[in-house]
Amino acid sequence: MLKVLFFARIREELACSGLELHWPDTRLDLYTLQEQLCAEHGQSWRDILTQDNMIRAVNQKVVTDNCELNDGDEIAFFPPVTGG
Amino acid sequence: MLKVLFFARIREELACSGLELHWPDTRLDLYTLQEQLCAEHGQSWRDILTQDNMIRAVNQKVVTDNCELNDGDEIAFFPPVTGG
Amino acid sequence: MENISINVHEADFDVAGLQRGLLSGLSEEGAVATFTGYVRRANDDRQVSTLELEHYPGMTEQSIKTIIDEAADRWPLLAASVVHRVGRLSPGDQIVWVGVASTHREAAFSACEFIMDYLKTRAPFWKKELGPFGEIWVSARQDDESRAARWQDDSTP
Amino acid sequence: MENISINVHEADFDVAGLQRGLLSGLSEEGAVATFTGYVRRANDDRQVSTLELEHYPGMTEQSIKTIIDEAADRWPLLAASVVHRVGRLSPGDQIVWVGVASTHREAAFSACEFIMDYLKTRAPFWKKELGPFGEIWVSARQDDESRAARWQDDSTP
Repeated sequence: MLKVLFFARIREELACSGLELHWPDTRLDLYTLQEQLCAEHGQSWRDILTQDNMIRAVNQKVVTDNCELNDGDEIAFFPPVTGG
Repeated sequence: MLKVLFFARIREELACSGLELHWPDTRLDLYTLQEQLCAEHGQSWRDILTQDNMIRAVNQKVVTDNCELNDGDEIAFFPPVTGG
Repeated sequence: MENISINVHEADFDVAGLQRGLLSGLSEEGAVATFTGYVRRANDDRQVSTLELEHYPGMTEQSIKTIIDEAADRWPLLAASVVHRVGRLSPGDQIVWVGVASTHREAAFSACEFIMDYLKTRAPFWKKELGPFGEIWVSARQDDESRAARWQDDSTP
Repeated sequence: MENISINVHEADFDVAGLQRGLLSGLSEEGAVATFTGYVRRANDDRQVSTLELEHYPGMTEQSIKTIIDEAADRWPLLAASVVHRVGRLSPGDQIVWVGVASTHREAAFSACEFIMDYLKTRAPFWKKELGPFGEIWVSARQDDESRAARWQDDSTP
Protein backbone atom coordinates (compact mmCIF):
# COMPACT_ATOMS: atom_id res chain seq x y z
CA MET A 1 0.00 0.00 0.00
CA LEU A 2 1.03 3.60 -0.59
CA LYS A 3 -0.17 6.57 1.41
CA VAL A 4 -0.30 9.89 -0.44
CA LEU A 5 -0.82 13.10 1.55
CA PHE A 6 -1.53 16.69 0.52
CA PHE A 7 -1.11 19.70 2.77
CA ALA A 8 -2.15 23.34 3.03
CA ARG A 9 -2.89 25.15 -0.25
CA ILE A 10 -2.35 21.94 -2.26
CA ARG A 11 -4.82 20.06 -0.06
CA GLU A 12 -7.40 22.80 -0.57
CA GLU A 13 -6.83 23.13 -4.32
CA LEU A 14 -7.19 19.36 -4.83
CA ALA A 15 -10.00 19.19 -2.27
CA CYS A 16 -8.22 16.10 -1.02
CA SER A 17 -6.13 15.53 2.09
CA GLY A 18 -4.86 12.10 1.09
CA LEU A 19 -5.28 8.84 -0.78
CA GLU A 20 -4.40 5.23 -0.12
CA LEU A 21 -3.24 3.28 -3.16
CA HIS A 22 -2.58 -0.42 -3.68
CA TRP A 23 1.02 -1.31 -4.25
CA PRO A 24 1.24 -2.11 -7.98
CA ASP A 25 3.43 -5.20 -7.53
CA THR A 26 5.97 -3.75 -9.91
CA ARG A 27 8.69 -1.12 -9.69
CA LEU A 28 7.35 2.35 -9.13
CA ASP A 29 9.11 5.67 -8.85
CA LEU A 30 7.89 9.04 -7.55
CA TYR A 31 7.48 10.72 -10.93
CA THR A 32 5.53 7.74 -12.33
CA LEU A 33 3.24 7.83 -9.30
CA GLN A 34 2.68 11.55 -9.85
CA GLU A 35 1.91 10.95 -13.53
CA GLN A 36 -0.61 8.26 -12.59
CA LEU A 37 -2.34 10.64 -10.18
CA CYS A 38 -2.53 13.31 -12.88
CA ALA A 39 -3.80 10.85 -15.51
CA GLU A 40 -6.46 9.55 -13.19
CA HIS A 41 -7.75 12.86 -11.78
CA GLY A 42 -7.57 15.14 -14.81
CA GLN A 43 -6.00 18.41 -15.88
CA SER A 44 -6.70 20.30 -12.64
CA TRP A 45 -4.56 17.82 -10.69
CA ARG A 46 -1.85 17.98 -13.34
CA ASP A 47 -1.76 21.79 -13.12
CA ILE A 48 -1.45 21.67 -9.36
CA LEU A 49 0.96 18.75 -8.84
CA THR A 50 3.42 20.02 -11.45
CA GLN A 51 3.68 23.53 -10.00
CA ASP A 52 7.28 24.78 -9.97
CA ASN A 53 7.64 25.23 -6.25
CA MET A 54 5.94 21.94 -5.25
CA ILE A 55 7.74 20.13 -2.45
CA ARG A 56 7.65 16.34 -2.35
CA ALA A 57 8.51 14.16 0.62
CA VAL A 58 8.93 10.40 0.81
CA ASN A 59 8.61 8.88 4.25
CA GLN A 60 8.70 12.36 5.77
CA LYS A 61 11.96 13.38 4.09
CA VAL A 62 12.02 16.01 1.36
CA VAL A 63 13.25 14.68 -2.01
CA THR A 64 14.37 17.01 -4.76
CA ASP A 65 14.66 14.41 -7.55
CA ASN A 66 12.85 11.33 -8.66
CA CYS A 67 13.30 8.25 -6.45
CA GLU A 68 12.26 4.61 -6.22
CA LEU A 69 9.24 3.90 -4.03
CA ASN A 70 8.56 0.84 -1.91
CA ASP A 71 5.45 -0.81 -0.60
CA GLY A 72 4.35 1.00 2.54
CA ASP A 73 5.88 4.36 1.63
CA GLU A 74 4.24 7.64 2.64
CA ILE A 75 4.40 10.29 -0.10
CA ALA A 76 3.49 13.93 0.53
CA PHE A 77 2.98 16.95 -1.69
CA PHE A 78 3.02 20.44 -0.18
CA PRO A 79 3.83 24.09 -0.88
CA PRO A 80 6.88 25.93 0.53
CA VAL A 81 6.69 26.04 4.32
CA THR A 82 5.73 29.19 6.24
CA GLY A 83 5.94 28.35 9.94
CA GLY A 84 7.89 29.98 12.72
CA MET B 1 34.38 70.07 45.73
CA LEU B 2 35.54 66.96 43.88
CA LYS B 3 34.31 63.43 44.50
CA VAL B 4 36.79 60.63 43.77
CA LEU B 5 35.53 57.03 43.69
CA PHE B 6 37.33 53.68 43.51
CA PHE B 7 35.69 50.40 42.57
CA ALA B 8 36.27 46.67 42.80
CA ARG B 9 39.92 45.51 42.90
CA ILE B 10 41.16 49.12 42.94
CA ARG B 11 38.93 49.94 45.91
CA GLU B 12 40.26 46.90 47.77
CA GLU B 13 43.92 47.52 46.89
CA LEU B 14 43.70 51.15 48.04
CA ALA B 15 41.50 50.18 51.00
CA CYS B 16 39.47 53.24 50.05
CA SER B 17 36.10 53.54 48.35
CA GLY B 18 36.24 57.27 47.85
CA LEU B 19 37.47 60.71 48.84
CA GLU B 20 36.02 64.19 48.84
CA LEU B 21 38.47 66.95 47.93
CA HIS B 22 38.18 70.71 48.09
CA TRP B 23 38.14 72.42 44.73
CA PRO B 24 41.60 74.05 44.44
CA ASP B 25 40.28 77.36 43.04
CA THR B 26 42.60 76.99 40.07
CA ARG B 27 42.61 75.03 36.85
CA LEU B 28 42.90 71.29 37.41
CA ASP B 29 43.06 68.41 34.97
CA LEU B 30 42.61 64.67 35.50
CA TYR B 31 46.30 63.72 35.31
CA THR B 32 47.26 66.47 37.76
CA LEU B 33 44.60 65.26 40.18
CA GLN B 34 45.95 61.71 39.86
CA GLU B 35 49.49 62.93 40.48
CA GLN B 36 48.32 64.79 43.61
CA LEU B 37 46.65 61.62 44.92
CA CYS B 38 49.83 59.63 44.33
CA ALA B 39 52.03 62.29 45.93
CA GLU B 40 49.81 62.48 48.98
CA HIS B 41 49.25 58.74 49.58
CA GLY B 42 52.63 57.31 48.68
CA GLN B 43 54.15 54.70 46.35
CA SER B 44 51.44 52.05 46.82
CA TRP B 45 48.81 54.44 45.45
CA ARG B 46 51.12 55.40 42.59
CA ASP B 47 51.65 51.74 41.67
CA ILE B 48 47.93 51.12 41.63
CA LEU B 49 46.58 54.28 39.98
CA THR B 50 49.10 54.15 37.14
CA GLN B 51 48.35 50.52 36.19
CA ASP B 52 48.15 50.05 32.43
CA ASN B 53 44.57 48.89 32.24
CA MET B 54 43.15 51.46 34.69
CA ILE B 55 39.86 52.95 33.53
CA ARG B 56 39.03 56.53 34.47
CA ALA B 57 35.60 58.12 34.32
CA VAL B 58 34.61 61.75 34.78
CA ASN B 59 30.98 62.40 35.64
CA GLN B 60 30.19 58.75 34.88
CA LYS B 61 31.66 58.81 31.38
CA VAL B 62 34.84 56.92 30.55
CA VAL B 63 37.71 59.17 29.43
CA THR B 64 40.74 57.78 27.63
CA ASP B 65 42.90 60.93 27.75
CA ASN B 66 43.58 63.73 30.11
CA CYS B 67 40.77 66.28 30.49
CA GLU B 68 39.95 69.50 32.35
CA LEU B 69 38.02 69.09 35.59
CA ASN B 70 35.43 71.41 37.07
CA ASP B 71 34.19 72.08 40.56
CA GLY B 72 31.61 69.42 41.44
CA ASP B 73 32.97 66.73 39.14
CA GLU B 74 32.83 63.04 40.05
CA ILE B 75 35.99 61.13 39.13
CA ALA B 76 36.20 57.33 39.24
CA PHE B 77 39.04 54.83 38.92
CA PHE B 78 38.24 51.19 38.20
CA PRO B 79 39.56 48.02 36.55
CA PRO B 80 38.20 46.57 33.27
CA VAL B 81 34.55 45.60 33.69
CA THR B 82 33.42 41.99 34.06
CA GLY B 83 29.64 41.99 34.29
CA GLY B 84 27.02 40.23 32.20
CA MET C 1 23.45 17.21 24.16
CA GLU C 2 21.78 16.54 27.49
CA ASN C 3 18.22 17.82 26.86
CA ILE C 4 16.20 17.98 23.66
CA SER C 5 12.54 18.85 23.78
CA ILE C 6 10.19 19.23 20.80
CA ASN C 7 6.51 20.01 21.18
CA VAL C 8 3.85 20.81 18.59
CA HIS C 9 0.42 21.53 20.04
CA GLU C 10 -2.58 23.86 20.04
CA ALA C 11 -2.29 25.09 23.63
CA ASP C 12 -0.51 28.29 24.61
CA PHE C 13 2.84 28.01 26.42
CA ASP C 14 4.59 29.65 29.35
CA VAL C 15 8.09 30.91 28.59
CA ALA C 16 9.27 30.72 32.21
CA GLY C 17 8.22 27.08 32.50
CA LEU C 18 9.88 26.28 29.19
CA GLN C 19 13.12 27.93 30.29
CA ARG C 20 13.06 26.01 33.59
CA GLY C 21 12.51 22.80 31.63
CA LEU C 22 15.41 23.63 29.35
CA LEU C 23 17.74 23.88 32.35
CA SER C 24 16.40 20.98 34.36
CA GLY C 25 19.15 18.54 35.19
CA LEU C 26 21.90 20.67 33.72
CA SER C 27 24.88 21.27 35.97
CA GLU C 28 26.92 23.77 34.01
CA GLU C 29 24.70 26.18 32.13
CA GLY C 30 25.96 29.74 31.74
CA ALA C 31 23.84 31.13 28.95
CA VAL C 32 20.32 30.75 27.60
CA ALA C 33 19.15 32.43 24.40
CA THR C 34 15.48 32.29 23.52
CA PHE C 35 13.23 33.43 20.73
CA THR C 36 9.47 33.92 20.89
CA GLY C 37 7.44 34.56 17.76
CA TYR C 38 4.03 36.25 17.92
CA VAL C 39 1.15 36.39 15.46
CA ARG C 40 1.35 39.75 13.69
CA ARG C 41 -1.66 42.03 13.71
CA ALA C 42 -1.07 43.01 10.11
CA ASN C 43 0.94 41.52 7.25
CA ASP C 44 1.63 43.54 4.10
CA ASP C 45 -1.10 45.90 5.35
CA ARG C 46 -3.70 43.13 5.57
CA GLN C 47 -5.50 43.26 8.93
CA VAL C 48 -5.36 39.69 10.18
CA SER C 49 -8.15 38.55 12.51
CA THR C 50 -7.24 34.84 12.70
CA LEU C 51 -4.24 32.76 11.78
CA GLU C 52 -4.65 29.06 11.00
CA LEU C 53 -1.57 26.92 11.36
CA GLU C 54 -1.42 23.56 9.65
CA HIS C 55 1.43 21.06 9.98
CA TYR C 56 2.49 17.59 8.85
CA PRO C 57 2.30 15.48 12.01
CA GLY C 58 5.31 13.27 12.42
CA MET C 59 7.43 14.93 9.76
CA THR C 60 7.27 18.23 11.66
CA GLU C 61 8.80 16.74 14.80
CA GLN C 62 11.37 14.79 12.75
CA SER C 63 12.48 17.84 10.84
CA ILE C 64 12.83 19.90 14.03
CA LYS C 65 14.91 17.09 15.54
CA THR C 66 17.18 17.15 12.46
CA ILE C 67 17.58 20.94 12.75
CA ILE C 68 18.50 20.70 16.45
CA ASP C 69 20.96 17.88 15.76
CA GLU C 70 22.64 19.98 13.10
CA ALA C 71 22.88 22.92 15.52
CA ALA C 72 24.44 20.61 18.12
CA ASP C 73 27.04 19.51 15.56
CA ARG C 74 28.02 23.12 14.98
CA TRP C 75 28.05 24.52 18.52
CA PRO C 76 28.63 23.07 22.00
CA LEU C 77 25.07 22.99 23.32
CA LEU C 78 23.70 21.68 26.60
CA ALA C 79 20.00 21.78 25.78
CA ALA C 80 17.58 22.89 23.09
CA SER C 81 13.82 23.14 23.14
CA VAL C 82 11.30 24.04 20.44
CA VAL C 83 7.58 24.61 20.91
CA HIS C 84 5.37 25.42 17.94
CA ARG C 85 1.63 25.96 18.12
CA VAL C 86 -0.85 24.80 15.49
CA GLY C 87 -4.58 25.41 14.97
CA ARG C 88 -6.38 28.74 15.20
CA LEU C 89 -4.46 31.67 16.66
CA SER C 90 -5.23 35.36 17.15
CA PRO C 91 -3.07 38.43 16.57
CA GLY C 92 -0.65 38.91 19.46
CA ASP C 93 -0.70 35.21 20.39
CA GLN C 94 2.56 33.39 20.97
CA ILE C 95 3.25 31.02 18.09
CA VAL C 96 6.77 29.61 18.48
CA TRP C 97 9.44 29.40 21.17
CA VAL C 98 13.04 28.29 20.74
CA GLY C 99 15.38 28.04 23.72
CA VAL C 100 19.03 27.01 23.71
CA ALA C 101 21.37 26.54 26.69
CA SER C 102 25.14 26.49 26.47
CA THR C 103 28.08 27.31 28.69
CA HIS C 104 28.84 30.34 26.52
CA ARG C 105 26.62 32.98 25.04
CA GLU C 106 28.00 32.95 21.50
CA ALA C 107 26.95 29.31 21.04
CA ALA C 108 23.53 29.95 22.59
CA PHE C 109 22.81 32.99 20.39
CA SER C 110 24.07 31.42 17.17
CA ALA C 111 22.29 28.10 17.67
CA CYS C 112 19.00 29.80 18.61
CA GLU C 113 19.08 31.95 15.47
CA PHE C 114 20.15 28.97 13.33
CA ILE C 115 17.26 26.86 14.62
CA MET C 116 14.76 29.66 13.93
CA ASP C 117 16.11 30.24 10.41
CA TYR C 118 15.85 26.53 9.59
CA LEU C 119 12.47 26.16 11.28
CA LYS C 120 11.15 28.87 8.96
CA THR C 121 12.42 27.13 5.83
CA ARG C 122 12.54 23.39 6.58
CA ALA C 123 9.81 22.45 9.08
CA PRO C 124 6.43 21.62 7.47
CA PHE C 125 4.14 24.29 8.90
CA TRP C 126 1.82 26.46 6.83
CA LYS C 127 0.05 29.67 7.81
CA LYS C 128 -3.29 30.85 6.49
CA GLU C 129 -4.46 34.36 7.31
CA LEU C 130 -8.16 35.13 7.73
CA GLY C 131 -9.60 38.62 7.82
CA PRO C 132 -11.83 41.14 6.05
CA PHE C 133 -9.95 40.29 2.85
CA GLY C 134 -11.01 36.64 3.04
CA GLU C 135 -8.45 33.84 3.35
CA ILE C 136 -4.86 33.86 2.15
CA TRP C 137 -2.19 31.19 2.43
CA VAL C 138 0.95 33.03 3.49
CA SER C 139 3.69 32.91 0.83
CA ALA C 140 7.19 31.77 1.67
CA ARG C 141 9.57 34.73 1.98
CA GLN C 142 12.67 34.72 -0.19
CA ASP C 143 14.35 36.57 2.65
CA ASP C 144 13.84 33.54 4.93
CA GLU C 145 15.57 31.31 2.37
CA SER C 146 18.48 33.75 2.19
CA ARG C 147 18.83 33.83 5.95
CA ALA C 148 18.90 30.04 6.15
CA ALA C 149 21.36 29.82 3.24
CA ARG C 150 23.90 32.09 4.90
CA TRP C 151 24.64 29.37 7.49
CA GLN C 152 25.96 27.24 4.64
CA ASP C 153 28.55 29.84 3.61
CA ASP C 154 29.59 30.21 7.19
CA SER C 155 29.80 26.71 8.54
CA THR C 156 32.56 27.37 11.07
CA PRO C 157 31.22 30.26 13.17
CA MET D 1 11.56 53.00 20.71
CA GLU D 2 8.36 52.58 22.69
CA ASN D 3 9.63 50.79 25.82
CA ILE D 4 13.01 50.92 27.53
CA SER D 5 13.50 49.33 30.92
CA ILE D 6 16.74 49.16 32.91
CA ASN D 7 16.96 47.59 36.34
CA VAL D 8 19.93 46.87 38.56
CA HIS D 9 19.05 45.18 41.85
CA GLU D 10 19.86 42.35 44.25
CA ALA D 11 16.58 40.44 43.95
CA ASP D 12 16.06 37.54 41.57
CA PHE D 13 13.88 38.08 38.51
CA ASP D 14 11.13 36.21 36.65
CA VAL D 15 11.73 35.87 32.91
CA ALA D 16 8.03 35.50 32.05
CA GLY D 17 7.14 38.71 33.91
CA LEU D 18 10.00 40.53 32.23
CA GLN D 19 8.90 39.34 28.80
CA ARG D 20 5.32 40.45 29.50
CA GLY D 21 6.64 43.84 30.61
CA LEU D 22 8.70 44.12 27.44
CA LEU D 23 5.55 43.69 25.33
CA SER D 24 3.17 45.76 27.42
CA GLY D 25 1.55 48.46 25.34
CA LEU D 26 3.10 47.28 22.07
CA SER D 27 0.68 46.81 19.21
CA GLU D 28 2.87 45.27 16.54
CA GLU D 29 5.44 42.92 18.05
CA GLY D 30 6.38 39.87 15.99
CA ALA D 31 9.62 38.73 17.57
CA VAL D 32 11.26 38.68 20.99
CA ALA D 33 14.85 37.55 21.53
CA THR D 34 16.09 37.14 25.08
CA PHE D 35 19.30 36.22 26.81
CA THR D 36 19.67 34.97 30.38
CA GLY D 37 23.08 34.64 31.99
CA TYR D 38 23.66 32.31 34.94
CA VAL D 39 26.40 32.13 37.55
CA ARG D 40 28.77 29.35 36.49
CA ARG D 41 29.55 26.57 38.91
CA ALA D 42 33.19 26.57 37.88
CA ASN D 43 35.44 29.03 36.06
CA ASP D 44 38.85 27.94 34.71
CA ASP D 45 38.41 24.86 36.93
CA ARG D 46 37.94 26.91 40.10
CA GLN D 47 34.91 25.69 42.05
CA VAL D 48 32.97 28.85 42.79
CA SER D 49 30.78 28.87 45.89
CA THR D 50 29.74 32.54 45.86
CA LEU D 51 29.88 35.33 43.33
CA GLU D 52 29.94 38.94 44.51
CA LEU D 53 28.83 41.53 42.01
CA GLU D 54 29.80 45.16 42.49
CA HIS D 55 28.64 48.05 40.30
CA TYR D 56 28.95 51.82 39.97
CA PRO D 57 25.47 53.11 40.83
CA GLY D 58 24.28 55.72 38.40
CA MET D 59 26.97 55.16 35.80
CA THR D 60 25.78 51.57 35.35
CA GLU D 61 22.25 52.59 34.41
CA GLN D 62 23.56 55.41 32.21
CA SER D 63 25.89 53.13 30.31
CA ILE D 64 23.17 50.54 29.74
CA LYS D 65 20.90 53.31 28.43
CA THR D 66 23.64 54.39 26.01
CA ILE D 67 24.06 50.79 24.80
CA ILE D 68 20.31 50.38 24.22
CA ASP D 69 20.13 53.72 22.38
CA GLU D 70 22.96 52.63 20.12
CA ALA D 71 21.17 49.34 19.39
CA ALA D 72 17.98 51.29 18.57
CA ASP D 73 19.96 53.42 16.12
CA ARG D 74 21.13 50.29 14.33
CA TRP D 75 17.97 48.19 14.22
CA PRO D 76 14.22 48.91 14.19
CA LEU D 77 13.33 47.99 17.78
CA LEU D 78 10.03 48.24 19.62
CA ALA D 79 11.28 47.58 23.15
CA ALA D 80 14.40 46.64 25.07
CA SER D 81 14.84 45.62 28.68
CA VAL D 82 17.93 44.86 30.74
CA VAL D 83 18.01 43.48 34.28
CA HIS D 84 21.32 42.90 36.04
CA ARG D 85 21.68 41.61 39.56
CA VAL D 86 24.29 42.79 42.06
CA GLY D 87 25.35 41.58 45.50
CA ARG D 88 25.98 37.97 46.53
CA LEU D 89 24.92 35.25 44.12
CA SER D 90 25.28 31.48 44.09
CA PRO D 91 26.21 29.10 41.26
CA GLY D 92 23.22 28.48 39.03
CA ASP D 93 21.58 31.82 39.94
CA GLN D 94 20.27 34.07 37.21
CA ILE D 95 22.52 37.10 36.87
CA VAL D 96 21.47 39.05 33.79
CA TRP D 97 18.49 39.21 31.41
CA VAL D 98 18.29 41.08 28.14
CA GLY D 99 15.07 41.13 26.12
CA VAL D 100 14.45 42.85 22.79
CA ALA D 101 11.19 43.11 20.82
CA SER D 102 10.94 43.95 17.15
CA THR D 103 8.62 43.28 14.26
CA HIS D 104 11.26 41.01 12.71
CA ARG D 105 13.47 38.38 14.18
CA GLU D 106 16.76 39.47 12.60
CA ALA D 107 16.60 42.83 14.40
CA ALA D 108 15.61 41.20 17.69
CA PHE D 109 18.44 38.64 17.57
CA SER D 110 21.12 41.09 16.47
CA ALA D 111 20.17 43.79 18.98
CA CYS D 112 19.98 41.30 21.87
CA GLU D 113 23.46 39.97 21.10
CA PHE D 114 24.81 43.49 20.56
CA ILE D 115 23.46 44.66 23.93
CA MET D 116 25.00 41.63 25.70
CA ASP D 117 28.38 42.14 24.02
CA TYR D 118 28.48 45.80 25.03
CA LEU D 119 27.12 45.10 28.51
CA LYS D 120 30.09 42.76 29.04
CA THR D 121 32.64 45.36 27.97
CA ARG D 122 31.14 48.79 28.73
CA ALA D 123 28.85 48.59 31.78
CA PRO D 124 30.64 49.06 35.12
CA PHE D 125 30.03 45.74 36.86
CA TRP D 126 32.75 43.65 38.51
CA LYS D 127 32.64 40.02 39.58
CA LYS D 128 34.53 38.52 42.47
CA GLU D 129 34.57 34.75 42.89
CA LEU D 130 34.74 33.19 46.34
CA GLY D 131 35.51 29.54 46.99
CA PRO D 132 37.99 27.05 48.48
CA PHE D 133 40.72 28.97 46.62
CA GLY D 134 39.94 32.19 48.48
CA GLU D 135 38.76 35.31 46.63
CA ILE D 136 39.53 36.27 43.05
CA TRP D 137 38.43 39.29 41.06
CA VAL D 138 37.42 37.95 37.67
CA SER D 139 39.66 39.19 34.85
CA ALA D 140 38.23 40.81 31.74
CA ARG D 141 38.24 38.38 28.79
CA GLN D 142 40.01 39.50 25.63
CA ASP D 143 37.41 37.45 23.79
CA ASP D 144 34.64 39.73 25.11
CA GLU D 145 36.49 42.77 23.76
CA SER D 146 36.83 41.08 20.38
CA ARG D 147 33.14 40.23 20.27
CA ALA D 148 32.18 43.82 21.06
CA ALA D 149 34.69 45.18 18.53
CA ARG D 150 33.24 43.16 15.66
CA TRP D 151 30.09 45.34 15.73
CA GLN D 152 32.27 48.29 14.75
CA ASP D 153 33.51 46.57 11.59
CA ASP D 154 29.98 45.66 10.71
CA SER D 155 27.95 48.75 11.41
CA THR D 156 25.30 48.17 8.75
CA PRO D 157 24.01 44.68 9.53
